[in-house]
Amino acid sequence: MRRSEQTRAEDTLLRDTSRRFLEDTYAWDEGRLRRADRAAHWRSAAELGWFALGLPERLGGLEGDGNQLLSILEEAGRVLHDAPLLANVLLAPKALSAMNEAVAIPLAEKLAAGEIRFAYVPDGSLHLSRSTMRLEGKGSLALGAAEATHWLVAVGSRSADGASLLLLPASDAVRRADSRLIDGRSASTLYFEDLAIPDDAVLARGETAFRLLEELNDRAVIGACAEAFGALEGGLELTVDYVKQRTQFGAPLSSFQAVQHKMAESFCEIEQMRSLLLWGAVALEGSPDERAQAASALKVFLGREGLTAASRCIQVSGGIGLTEDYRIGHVYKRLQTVSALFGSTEAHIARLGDLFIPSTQHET
Amino acid sequence: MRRSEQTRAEDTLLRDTSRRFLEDTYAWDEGRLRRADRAAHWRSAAELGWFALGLPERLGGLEGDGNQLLSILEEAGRVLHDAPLLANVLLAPKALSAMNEAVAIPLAEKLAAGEIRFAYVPDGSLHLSRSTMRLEGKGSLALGAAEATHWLVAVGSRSADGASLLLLPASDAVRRADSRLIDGRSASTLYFEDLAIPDDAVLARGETAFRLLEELNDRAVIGACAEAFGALEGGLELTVDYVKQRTQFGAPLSSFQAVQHKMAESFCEIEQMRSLLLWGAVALEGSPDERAQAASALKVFLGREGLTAASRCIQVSGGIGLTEDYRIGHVYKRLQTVSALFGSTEAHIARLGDLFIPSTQHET
Amino acid sequence: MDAFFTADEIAFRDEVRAFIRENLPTDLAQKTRDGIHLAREDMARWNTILDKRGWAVHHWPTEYGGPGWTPIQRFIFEAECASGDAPPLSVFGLYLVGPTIYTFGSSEQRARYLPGIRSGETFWCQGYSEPDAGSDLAAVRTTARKVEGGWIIDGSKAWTSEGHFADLMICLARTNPNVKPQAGLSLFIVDMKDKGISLQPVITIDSGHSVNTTFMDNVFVPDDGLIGEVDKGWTYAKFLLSHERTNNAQVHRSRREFTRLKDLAAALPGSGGGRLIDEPAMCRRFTLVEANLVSLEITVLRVLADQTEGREPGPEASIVKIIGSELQQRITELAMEVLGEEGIKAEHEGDSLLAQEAQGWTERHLFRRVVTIYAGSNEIQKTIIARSVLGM
Amino acid sequence: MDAFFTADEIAFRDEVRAFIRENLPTDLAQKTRDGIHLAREDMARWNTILDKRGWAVHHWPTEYGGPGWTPIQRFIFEAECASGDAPPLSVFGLYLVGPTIYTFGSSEQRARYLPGIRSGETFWCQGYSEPDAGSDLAAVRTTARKVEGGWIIDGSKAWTSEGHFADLMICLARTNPNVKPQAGLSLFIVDMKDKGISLQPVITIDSGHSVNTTFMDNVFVPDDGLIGEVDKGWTYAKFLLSHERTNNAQVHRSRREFTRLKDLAAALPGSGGGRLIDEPAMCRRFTLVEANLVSLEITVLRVLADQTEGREPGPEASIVKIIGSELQQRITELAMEVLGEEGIKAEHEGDSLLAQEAQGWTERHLFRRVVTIYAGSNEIQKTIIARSVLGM
Repeated sequence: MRRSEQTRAEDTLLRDTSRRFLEDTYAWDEGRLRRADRAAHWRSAAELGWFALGLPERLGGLEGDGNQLLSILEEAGRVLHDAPLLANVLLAPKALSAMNEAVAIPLAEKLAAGEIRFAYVPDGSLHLSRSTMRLEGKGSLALGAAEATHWLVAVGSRSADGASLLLLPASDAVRRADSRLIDGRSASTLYFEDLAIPDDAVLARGETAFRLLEELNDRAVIGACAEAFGALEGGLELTVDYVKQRTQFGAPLSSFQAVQHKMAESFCEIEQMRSLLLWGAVALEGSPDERAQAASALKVFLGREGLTAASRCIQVSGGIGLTEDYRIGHVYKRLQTVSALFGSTEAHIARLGDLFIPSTQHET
Repeated sequence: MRRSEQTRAEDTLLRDTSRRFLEDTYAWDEGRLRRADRAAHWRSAAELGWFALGLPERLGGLEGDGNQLLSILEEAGRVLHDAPLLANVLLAPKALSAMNEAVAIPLAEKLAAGEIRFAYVPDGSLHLSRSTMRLEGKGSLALGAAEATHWLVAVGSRSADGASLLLLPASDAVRRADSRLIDGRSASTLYFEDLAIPDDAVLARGETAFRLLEELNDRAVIGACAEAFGALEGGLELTVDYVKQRTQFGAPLSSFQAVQHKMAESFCEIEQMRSLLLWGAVALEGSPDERAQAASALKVFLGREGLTAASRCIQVSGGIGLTEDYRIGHVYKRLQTVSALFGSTEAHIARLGDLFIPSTQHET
Repeated sequence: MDAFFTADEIAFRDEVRAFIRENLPTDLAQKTRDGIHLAREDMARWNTILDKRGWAVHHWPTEYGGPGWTPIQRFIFEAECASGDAPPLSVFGLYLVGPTIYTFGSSEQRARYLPGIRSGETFWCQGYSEPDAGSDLAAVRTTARKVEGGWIIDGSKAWTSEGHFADLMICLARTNPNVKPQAGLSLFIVDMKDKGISLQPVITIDSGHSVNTTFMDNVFVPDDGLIGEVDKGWTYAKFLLSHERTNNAQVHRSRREFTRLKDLAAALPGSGGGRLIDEPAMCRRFTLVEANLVSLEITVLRVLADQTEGREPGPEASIVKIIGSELQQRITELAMEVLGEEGIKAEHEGDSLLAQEAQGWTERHLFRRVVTIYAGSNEIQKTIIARSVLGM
Repeated sequence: MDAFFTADEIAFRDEVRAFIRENLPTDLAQKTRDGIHLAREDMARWNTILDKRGWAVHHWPTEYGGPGWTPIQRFIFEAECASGDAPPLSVFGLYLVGPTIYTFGSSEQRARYLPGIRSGETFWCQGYSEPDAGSDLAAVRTTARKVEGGWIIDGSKAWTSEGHFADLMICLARTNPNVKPQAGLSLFIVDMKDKGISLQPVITIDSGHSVNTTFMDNVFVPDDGLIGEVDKGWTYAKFLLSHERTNNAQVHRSRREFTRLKDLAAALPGSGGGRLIDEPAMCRRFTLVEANLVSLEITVLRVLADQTEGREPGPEASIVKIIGSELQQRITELAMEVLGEEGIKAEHEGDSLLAQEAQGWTERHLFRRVVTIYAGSNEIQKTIIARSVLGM
């Protein structure tokens, strides 16, 4: 159990290797997106063990803990990584662990080797008929669905009755609306129109599926917040460096108390978010209630204090902060993006309210 | 119609006389409350025409407009006046205007002369039985009820069905729980226990009463906010003067950018509140909807931005701001008090929501 | 807020409203609704329509073609234009250059430049800020060197909005390096077609192109391109900025956009089956923004009422930039919550109401981070309030 | 937040909880719930009970009577004391004076003063701030003049909390006026019964008396009343302040009070007939405060985990005063909304739940305006973060 940012130093090798690798191959630069050889990059990530880390030993994995997994996503966030790491580092390993081993082992092997890619398709209005086994409806935005080989599809996540978790091979037969997001990532909306689902595509049903879907979505939230946190932390460093250099009215911006206090306020918000992230990391393996609380608290904090911290960085940077070539605007867009994915800020406030303040009915 | 603070200069005589009178007789000073001869002060206020100002000519009044009436309350707020001016300057004249002239004229005369005093008893859980004419339930906090000769009692204000406005002579037969409020004013909770109400005590019933109760309560809100605004404006001036004199770390506090910006932020909030107060003044004579909007917007602003502005004044004042002998804490307490009277901040947010965002049902 | 207006003013509002309804082409209204960076020809079309009615330069004195309205009438006119989805007029020519020229320019300059602004034929851009100067105009480094028959200008300007389609620039340049920074500046009219001018587009975080960096290399400006007296440019620039204090509040745009956002949230379903806007948290947020918007409107009206009634505006004039810009950001932040996942897409497909509305809101949300920075950052505004108004 | 603790720590928590349940007198718990300024004898009673169990000076080294707990165990202990409504221990003796004396004092001073603090028999107050010094300790003007066998102290001290019932004061005085302001200060132990000492009560805005101004006129302190070396007082005072960084967060008190406020809002009716806490706006506000409270708790735990595991705490230690104090104010502000009209009464009659709870909340709400001011105002904390942590 890690209770302090500093204990992550124990994972020095993992974090340092990740950071070096990302800074070498993915450092911020306007031409980056055009240059990066995404396929080669993915294979290198696999070689670093990123996709095996979350898998249990019995599936040939490295059985890393929550802090290790999140540290990869955090480092990826720092360089504003735009490939769909989240589903493959944090979600697919969990889903595979829940599967029949005979099926899971070969998939885990390929995941670890970077040969297949998963995308997580959050529930939108999906409904699977138990009698006809036909899938209808649309998913919510699925990061990296267009490049994935397999889709993890959350169906009927609102109640145990209709819940199921599906693993489908990516298929052009499914209508897919691809979007570029404002933070540069790709995501798709999948429309399932009376699609026949074979029995063996159903990883879980009913109560089991319901709990698994909650877990996957909480993991998605916590992981996405780790990426956003990394971006924000890097953004603050960038901004502090900038205001030290930038001169206005004959003095460095960093010498103005208003600028100092704004940066100190962002620092306070970022450190609180780091605290929630440490909680999220241990909560990944905690009780469902605690995990849900940590996930929603993180999401709410990101959508409020996190965005405020990022917008303050733009504010003190002045004009350059508004330009597409400069990194800080992309940090803001990354946070804005994460804030809209996997449930809005207000939706997570409402959920957190249900968790923190149980209603009378639940109590009795 | 006054659309700018500056047009109030047209009421120079009234405002200047009021301010001079209040500063002479009621200026802030720890011993003030013990010293002030409250009865003599009230008679002087009557001589200045404060209670005649809101009465129509036909009741022997001066027919002053909303801005004039509010300017008296604002000036009273500046010196943290603690006598129940609100009901007598702004509410009673309105209630008398709605009465049968034969009854109203002698009352108006005595009000104007300072011989009788009204208190406004906002509805709490009051219910008047139409058949038995018995009054049951308790009122909300009524400022100055213990010193009043007449009570204006709002009954059943939640619906037109049960609404009535009563004018009752103050009576020791009614159980009264007197409280000192944190801002130094006195208020009472009245408990009516099966009290027989004579027909002629009912100023209005049903729809008419419902509309009148709304109007009285909006007037109470707007007037109380005017008092609080005066207090806050005086508090900012006091604080700005203080930070110019107070030295820390070798420089006046006013030279620190953090202090400057905090005061500028409070100034922004105060000026916005002044804008809403100008709206409130014209809305006193506007449509019921506009009056309700102005009243609730003012109340919400006071309970949020107003309190924030006042707490910033304490903050930059440092330790002295925490002492009972210094004025700024009393400004804060005045705002806190007004913010809890005549409906809470959240209740006014909800009401404003109904007014600004009509629901589908209301629209059709 | 009707209680705030006189009967005459309400009649005037009805007249303006009727004119817009009858004369604003529907395609222009649609374009205005769709995006934030309008094309030059679209702005020009509407300018021409207004000019025919005598309303294009509604805040100019009558001798230069203004309609002779009071500041409150101008407020009403602008509010109606915004709520009717009329394209914004090009801000530099109308609000900045025109007043500069009729106040400080020669009669030749007035005759030559004002008609083009009025008709919408000429587009102007502003050359005040520089890459190293930001909010600190006194640090301007662009130089103007006197030569036979005119001046040679060298330097660069930052944040040249609409520079890529402007005909002329009003440019602040240093004419005297040997005096205090503020004292040695002059104001010039620069032809954007001069071969010494090159523009580099600046893509902003909304991925749009409305801003440029302008490089001036040996640009010749004839003697009659100098506005007013040499070395007085700082005074002229400051005069203008201080006389257009309510403009930056963008109160009409905010009202229009907020109304649209309310309509959108009333049309979208909430999670509980009802309207999105009726969800308690959403309703509360809309309500709080509305309260702030009303207080901004009245604050602006206070300033304009003072002007209308012949008084110098009071200190409230100094807050409208701050509160107006913060409100603009709150509105688009609320929009992002309303839009949900649709708001984070860079492009929007389909003809759903949500998809149609999203493009504009997403662009606005990102681009509007600028409003608390430009025209004197809000931090600078607060320092000004503390010093000038509160005497700290 | 159980996931954050080890099994051993959870077992420890159960032990502490059981001890408090069995040993805390119910009348003490009730008094703690009722007001914010406790009497000396109430604090002393609880101190004695803890001392018998060896838990009174839970953060002192074992050689001075501490139980040898890790910082995390101390966190758990304090959390349990707070949630069990145990009276707060006198903060000056335990947290400030004790560590100062065992770190910098002589062995005679240790033997003479530490037992009284441990047992709760001796009460201390702090004499650092002065009327003209506020947050600026280097501006201390109180002087200590060397005389035969001791020192003569003259001057005044501001904000002497609990000074009216303290036995001793730890006092910062200027011993050398000829060096830099910070360099010439020394730390003394002053007997509050000295005839040269007079106190003037300072009534705070909650109308309570817990604070005084202390005047020292020719107060004699014998040589053995000097702590450590002469002119090193500043170093000692700073050392202590920097080693108790998580104290000011008041996380346990906030958790306890927030829980109580939640219970109150769950017991009160809302306007719609249900519970007040279930009204959407109320529920949302409670939820947001809870999220901030959890993040504060974890932030404090990070600092303590570092200490427990032998590391210097990271920069997060510098934020706990700011976020902890802001949260305390948010909680009491929420309380005022929950209490409604009852919250603005100076006294409360009747035995309704609301009236019973209101007194404490109203006092707390007003008095807590101090927490963003004292112990280095939040503005000073932000400047420290900017300079020391961010290197600005």
